[in-house]
Amino acid sequence: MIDVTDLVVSYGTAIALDHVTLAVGKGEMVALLGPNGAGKSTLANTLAGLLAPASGTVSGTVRVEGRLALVPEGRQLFPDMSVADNLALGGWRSGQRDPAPVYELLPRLAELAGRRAGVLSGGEQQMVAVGRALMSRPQVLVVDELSLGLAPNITADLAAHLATLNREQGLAVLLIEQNARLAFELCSRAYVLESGQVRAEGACAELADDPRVASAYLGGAIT
Amino acid sequence: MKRIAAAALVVAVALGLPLVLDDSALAVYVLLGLAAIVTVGVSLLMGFAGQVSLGQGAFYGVGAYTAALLALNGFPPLLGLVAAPLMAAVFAVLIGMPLLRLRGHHLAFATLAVQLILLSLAGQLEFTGGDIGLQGIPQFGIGSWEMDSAAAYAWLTWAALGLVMLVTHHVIASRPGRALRALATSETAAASSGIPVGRYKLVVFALSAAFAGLAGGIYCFYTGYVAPGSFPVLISIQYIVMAVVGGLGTVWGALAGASAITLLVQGLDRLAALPGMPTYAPSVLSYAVYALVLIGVVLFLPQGLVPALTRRDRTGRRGRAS
Amino acid sequence: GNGGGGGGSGAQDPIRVGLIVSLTGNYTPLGSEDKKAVELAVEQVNAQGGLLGRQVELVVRDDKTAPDQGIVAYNQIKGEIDALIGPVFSNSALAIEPLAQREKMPYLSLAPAVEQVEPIKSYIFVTPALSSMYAERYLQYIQAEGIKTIAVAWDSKSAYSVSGHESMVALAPKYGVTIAVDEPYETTTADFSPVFQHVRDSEAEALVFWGSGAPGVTAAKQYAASGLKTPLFLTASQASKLWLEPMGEAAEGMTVQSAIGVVGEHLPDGKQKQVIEQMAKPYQEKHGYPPPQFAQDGYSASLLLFEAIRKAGGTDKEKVQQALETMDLITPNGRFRYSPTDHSGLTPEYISVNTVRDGAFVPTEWAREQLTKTVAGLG
Amino acid sequence: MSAFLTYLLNGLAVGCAIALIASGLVAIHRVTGVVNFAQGTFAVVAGLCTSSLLGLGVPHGVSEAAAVLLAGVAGLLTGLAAIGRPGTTPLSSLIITLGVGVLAYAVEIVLWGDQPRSAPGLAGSVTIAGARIQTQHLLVIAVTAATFVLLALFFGRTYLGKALTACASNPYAARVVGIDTRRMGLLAFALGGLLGGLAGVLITPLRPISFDTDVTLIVNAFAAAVFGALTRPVVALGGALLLGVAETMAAGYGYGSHQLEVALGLMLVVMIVQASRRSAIHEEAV
Amino acid sequence: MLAVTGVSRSFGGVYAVRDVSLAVAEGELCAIIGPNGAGKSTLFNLVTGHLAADHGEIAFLGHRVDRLAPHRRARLGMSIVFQGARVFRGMTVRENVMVGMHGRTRSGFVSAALRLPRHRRDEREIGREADAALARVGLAEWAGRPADRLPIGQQRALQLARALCARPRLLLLDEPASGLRGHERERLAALVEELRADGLTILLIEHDVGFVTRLADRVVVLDLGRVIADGPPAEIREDPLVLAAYLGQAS
Ligand SMILES: Nc1ncnc2c1ncn2[C@@H]1O[C@H](COP(=O)(O)OP(=O)(O)OP(=O)(O)O)[C@@H](O)[C@H]1O
Ligand SMILES: Nc1ncnc2c1ncn2[C@@H]1O[C@H](COP(=O)(O)OP(=O)(O)OP(=O)(O)O)[C@@H](O)[C@H]1O
Ligand SMILES: [Mg+2]
Ligand SMILES: [Mg+2]
Repeated sequence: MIDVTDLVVSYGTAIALDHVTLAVGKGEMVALLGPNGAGKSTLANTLAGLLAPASGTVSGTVRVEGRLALVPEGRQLFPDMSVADNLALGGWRSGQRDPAPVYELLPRLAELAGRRAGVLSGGEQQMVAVGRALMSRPQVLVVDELSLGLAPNITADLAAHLATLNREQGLAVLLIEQNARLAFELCSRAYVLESGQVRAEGACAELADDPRVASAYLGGAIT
Repeated sequence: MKRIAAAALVVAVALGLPLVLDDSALAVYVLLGLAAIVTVGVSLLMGFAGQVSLGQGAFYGVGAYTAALLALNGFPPLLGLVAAPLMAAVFAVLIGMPLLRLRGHHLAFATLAVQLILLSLAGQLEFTGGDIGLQGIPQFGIGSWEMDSAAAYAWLTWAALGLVMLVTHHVIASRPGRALRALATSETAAASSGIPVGRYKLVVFALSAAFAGLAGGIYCFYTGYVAPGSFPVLISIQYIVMAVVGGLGTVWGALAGASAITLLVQGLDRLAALPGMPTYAPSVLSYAVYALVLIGVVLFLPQGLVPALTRRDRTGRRGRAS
Repeated sequence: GNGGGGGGSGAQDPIRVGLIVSLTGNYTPLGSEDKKAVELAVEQVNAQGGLLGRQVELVVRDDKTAPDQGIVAYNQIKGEIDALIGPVFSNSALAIEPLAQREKMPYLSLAPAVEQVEPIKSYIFVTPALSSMYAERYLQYIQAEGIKTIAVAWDSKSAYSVSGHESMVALAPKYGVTIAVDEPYETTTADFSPVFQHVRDSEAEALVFWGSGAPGVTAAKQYAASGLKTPLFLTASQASKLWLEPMGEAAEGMTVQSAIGVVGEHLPDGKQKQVIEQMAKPYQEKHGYPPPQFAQDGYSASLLLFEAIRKAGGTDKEKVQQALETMDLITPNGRFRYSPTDHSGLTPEYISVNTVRDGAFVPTEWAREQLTKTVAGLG
Repeated sequence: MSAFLTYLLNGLAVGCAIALIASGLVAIHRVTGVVNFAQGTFAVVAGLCTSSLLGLGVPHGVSEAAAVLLAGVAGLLTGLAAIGRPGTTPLSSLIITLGVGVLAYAVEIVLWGDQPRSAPGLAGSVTIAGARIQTQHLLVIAVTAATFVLLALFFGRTYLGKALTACASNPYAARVVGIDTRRMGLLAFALGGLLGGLAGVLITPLRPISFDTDVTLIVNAFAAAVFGALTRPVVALGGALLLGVAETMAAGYGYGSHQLEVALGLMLVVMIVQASRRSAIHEEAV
Repeated sequence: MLAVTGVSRSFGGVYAVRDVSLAVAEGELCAIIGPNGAGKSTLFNLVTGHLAADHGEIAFLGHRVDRLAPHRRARLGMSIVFQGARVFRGMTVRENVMVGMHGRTRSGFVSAALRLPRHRRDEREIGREADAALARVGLAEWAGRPADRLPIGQQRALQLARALCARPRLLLLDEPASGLRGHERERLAALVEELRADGLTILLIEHDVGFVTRLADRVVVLDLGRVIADGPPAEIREDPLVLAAYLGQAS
């Protein structure tokens, strides 16, 4: 689905991704961890074709137009358009314009359908962003922060839904998530990115036992 | 250190030039300096405080008319020159109070409208001399000394420009300057930091108007004549072009932009006046070539001349920091 | 020409005439006509062997329809020219004026603003007819037609029509005319129905319309469509193909003033007609249309300047100024008689009042009589 | 009463002409976020072109259509310059459109000369309830009404219209969902060109057009378009009508020499009142 | 310290906050939780003055502040860290933080333009204070970077430093931990605890229940614009209303 080899991406002279190699197989859910500024969003944007690699290759289904959807960092809605229009535009590639399935998943959005997206609360916007990505019926979903600003019950619902899509339709997911516990629960494998380089990779169960990963991402008194 | 040396060099050249330039070059030099003064204000307003004015020519005009009317009514020229920026600033405060509630394109339109209205009034009122304007403005002078050489006007202009640039430089690198730059991004976040957003916008608006008014005051003594035709709307747009070409958000950008545009225009003019040029040369050169150069600069140096020239320096520093 | 036959004059310096007009900016359409005409005059004089045996060379600069650029242009050329023919944009003309006066530069302005010559500055002369003359001429015509009450519409943003309107108000009582409707408008006015409505509601027997450029066409077209019966009197700015062409059929029967040069072919043979044709024919051949008013102004200015230099016997600026102040010359604009107390030189007799007939300006009966009288004296 | 109606009708007609130019500004800004200062130029090019074609004996209808198409092409070319290069900010694009407008002066002067031109339109006038109005004005009103209905439907109701709107609303997000913002931007510029051209061919019979008429056209249109926040065609139409009617009413009721002040002042007041109802936090909300 | 009494605010028929009353005592850390769209951020905007209330009163340090402009309330000692990143573009990290000192210094345009001694004194003090705040949030080595290019986590830290620079009496934090990873989250929590120990009064909005439980003295739960529960964290976690509306089966 996603095959990234030796990817280098830079902003001007600053190198954000430094020879990254990474893969997500069909029907796989993979977590991407890393501290702030590691280059996770840069990778997500490159996968979605929004940034051009300086060298290295991105291949797989990703390259097929309309097969990949991105929940971008910072929500990135169309602020002066209605929620319904935001969702409808999510289906630009697939031609899917009926937001009913998304409303079923996130009933709050049905109530907000006519509201301008720009005035929504932070969490409501996040719901729209996730809903919009789902509108395109992707085969690969890249999520740059799932739970950001969402109430716990909504996060749980969404996580469950992703798991269902993965199980039933073979949706592949690359998940960037602030809550590493949640990510590990949901995914089978994970990569750890630091300073633009892959520092660790493996099955979630194994990584969780790695003391360094555990202390940096799972540790502390905070859940 | 290198920066100070460069600045000192620029100052030395600026003050030395009037000694070697002839009358025709001096006229260009004076007008260039005046344009740069106004552009510094535009750059301060747009590049730092994030407010757009498409009517800066109006303040230029207010300054010029103020100085002219005072001088024609027998007041000493020095008073006129001091009153020009003050009057422009007062006017800016008066119109700014309602207008600065507007943002972005709305503000751009509002300032444009103010200039149109002002020009229209100046063209019809008795005391402004109507469309014909005010003639016979005495030379600038202090006491019995009269300033009648073009070189003296050049020094006056460039000294004023130096003052304006210094004030701007001081302001932007200080507490009020940071406040202005902050409110350009987010008025709410700025207000949350204790910045009185409305008042600061008003002050910076008035300050940029004062710069334009000062330039207008010098203009009126230099030309001895002011009329609505001296302050067309296009001149306001020209200042914005100058600020953008030179590079918004830098003090030197205003000078660079004003110089680049003025010299380009004059150069093309000279070219068009060469014997043997076809009859359509003036229009083609001053329109087509000007436009192509402008488009080229904006496309290929989107940050403007000054940032493009100093970029190497800055990326170097950023590289080290990371 | 009395300087003809000087084959060996190549050794002498040419006479250099400065021309500053608007070649870019708003006044381009006017400035470019002036330039064409002055170039024609220079060509003609050079073809005759030059002035006093010296070739005439034109130094052209663009004032960009901006006063400050006028000053820049003047400063550029003042060192190399012997005399100046100046801007058609009155703001530019007035900006250059003090400089020219200070440096004793003989200066023939192409702008019609009366402020240039009131008060008189010794080196400044005006070539176009002042709007006060057009105003007076119309009042003469109006009186002759037996009209007692008129409406006046004027462009409050144009110095030319503002002063035309003022003169008309001032002179109307002298001709027994009452101004019933006094209607200002703006250059950018797109709709004149309010003006016509006010005229319709009044006693006015004629509507005199002061304005130049776009409003002249817009208003006249709307007048035609408005069904207003009060006759429309237009001023000389409309006396060209620029007005006739867009108007088309609708112009038929409208009354339009013009300088004498526009109706040259309707004049009896004589000096005046000859001078007009001396310009009109080659101009028409070269550019494909008859010379508009601005071209005639430019050509007249050139003739006046050449004559002054001839009379002065050289390019000494003081002598040229004196020659100008005693000038008496027939030009396409009519007979100029400058004097120390009159630097505009023309009189209303050289203005024609025409009707549009078959797409051309034809002098009215009254004007034909008047003009015949005027030119009769010239020989 | 009939005087009032005369002023009103003619004011509406003037406003409609302004609105047509404004519509192009809105179309382009709504999609690209660029204020297109070359919008008046499109009208001028179309106007000059019609007058030439009619002069050559090309029949009415064909001439106008050709001119509008030419303006569309001009729009597309302007778009290529203004947004063709990736990374051009809306401010740079604005300056480029200014440049294009100036460049067009040179082209127009070489092709058509510097003298104003005009073209015949619908002659005569019509009387409605005692108020007279030029037939050409009626045509302007009709075309404007149709144009705005179509524009409002297109942007507000159609999927393509929404996708176009999305491009300026958040260009990054538009690319995220797969919209080719550059292509959409060019489409908008072409549309803007067509609208400008339409305005040009309709206005040319009413007032002479010369190469620099674009300044007058763009100033009024900018006022109207800003009134509609440069994104809302119907509000912009309202602004244009306000402007037109205010001008004729001012002239009709005694402020003939202050039409401009009255009309612009009125617009300013309305804008300021509108603005004081909004608070900053909403305008900044992302 | 802060007393909100019967405050309401609606947006064209949508009630974002209705009849909310809330008192925060000096030195208290009060958390506000609630479902998305419950009105938490709106409440913050009402308190800080970015939105005007339709009804109700807000008092701060014993003064009515409802009619004061946001910058006046800031000068009285309120600082807010917004939910969205609002860093000032085109300025360095340090300059961003220096802006925070604005309310506590006085030198204006004139003294800046003339470089009066007062201006120099103020600049020195502002610089010192900003550096201290940067160090406190762990941004010291980022000081010279353009602020808008920072990763999200650092942007949040920057906002906090800016707020601290104003030496507030009341600090309002709107989801300060969102976007932060385990490690950074831990550091933020430690910092908040430290601030509280310093005696700062804090209002905190956060969806991370663990974070809230650890830090808060008291939790107020909003739903549909109303307060539905108010009490110590442990109690709130068991509240059936809260479980149904907010926590779900997740906790
Ligand atoms: N537009 C940009 N220009 C320059 N540098 C950038 C830009 N965007 C990101 N960077 C830099 O690239 C690096 C990687 O950033 P990126 O946003 O990919 O990190 P991240 O892992 O997503 O961080 P976070 O967890 O905070 O979202 C950072 O050092 C950041 O400062
Ligand atoms: N300007 C506005 N116009 C219309 N509705 C608004 C506006 N601002 C906020 N709202 C609505 O008011 C409600 C409360 O919003 P608020 O931002 O206060 O929620 P919140 O509790 O902070 O939610 P979250 O946890 O998602 O950030 C939301 O439903 C939101 O859509
Ligand atoms: Mg990221
Ligand atoms: Mg919130």
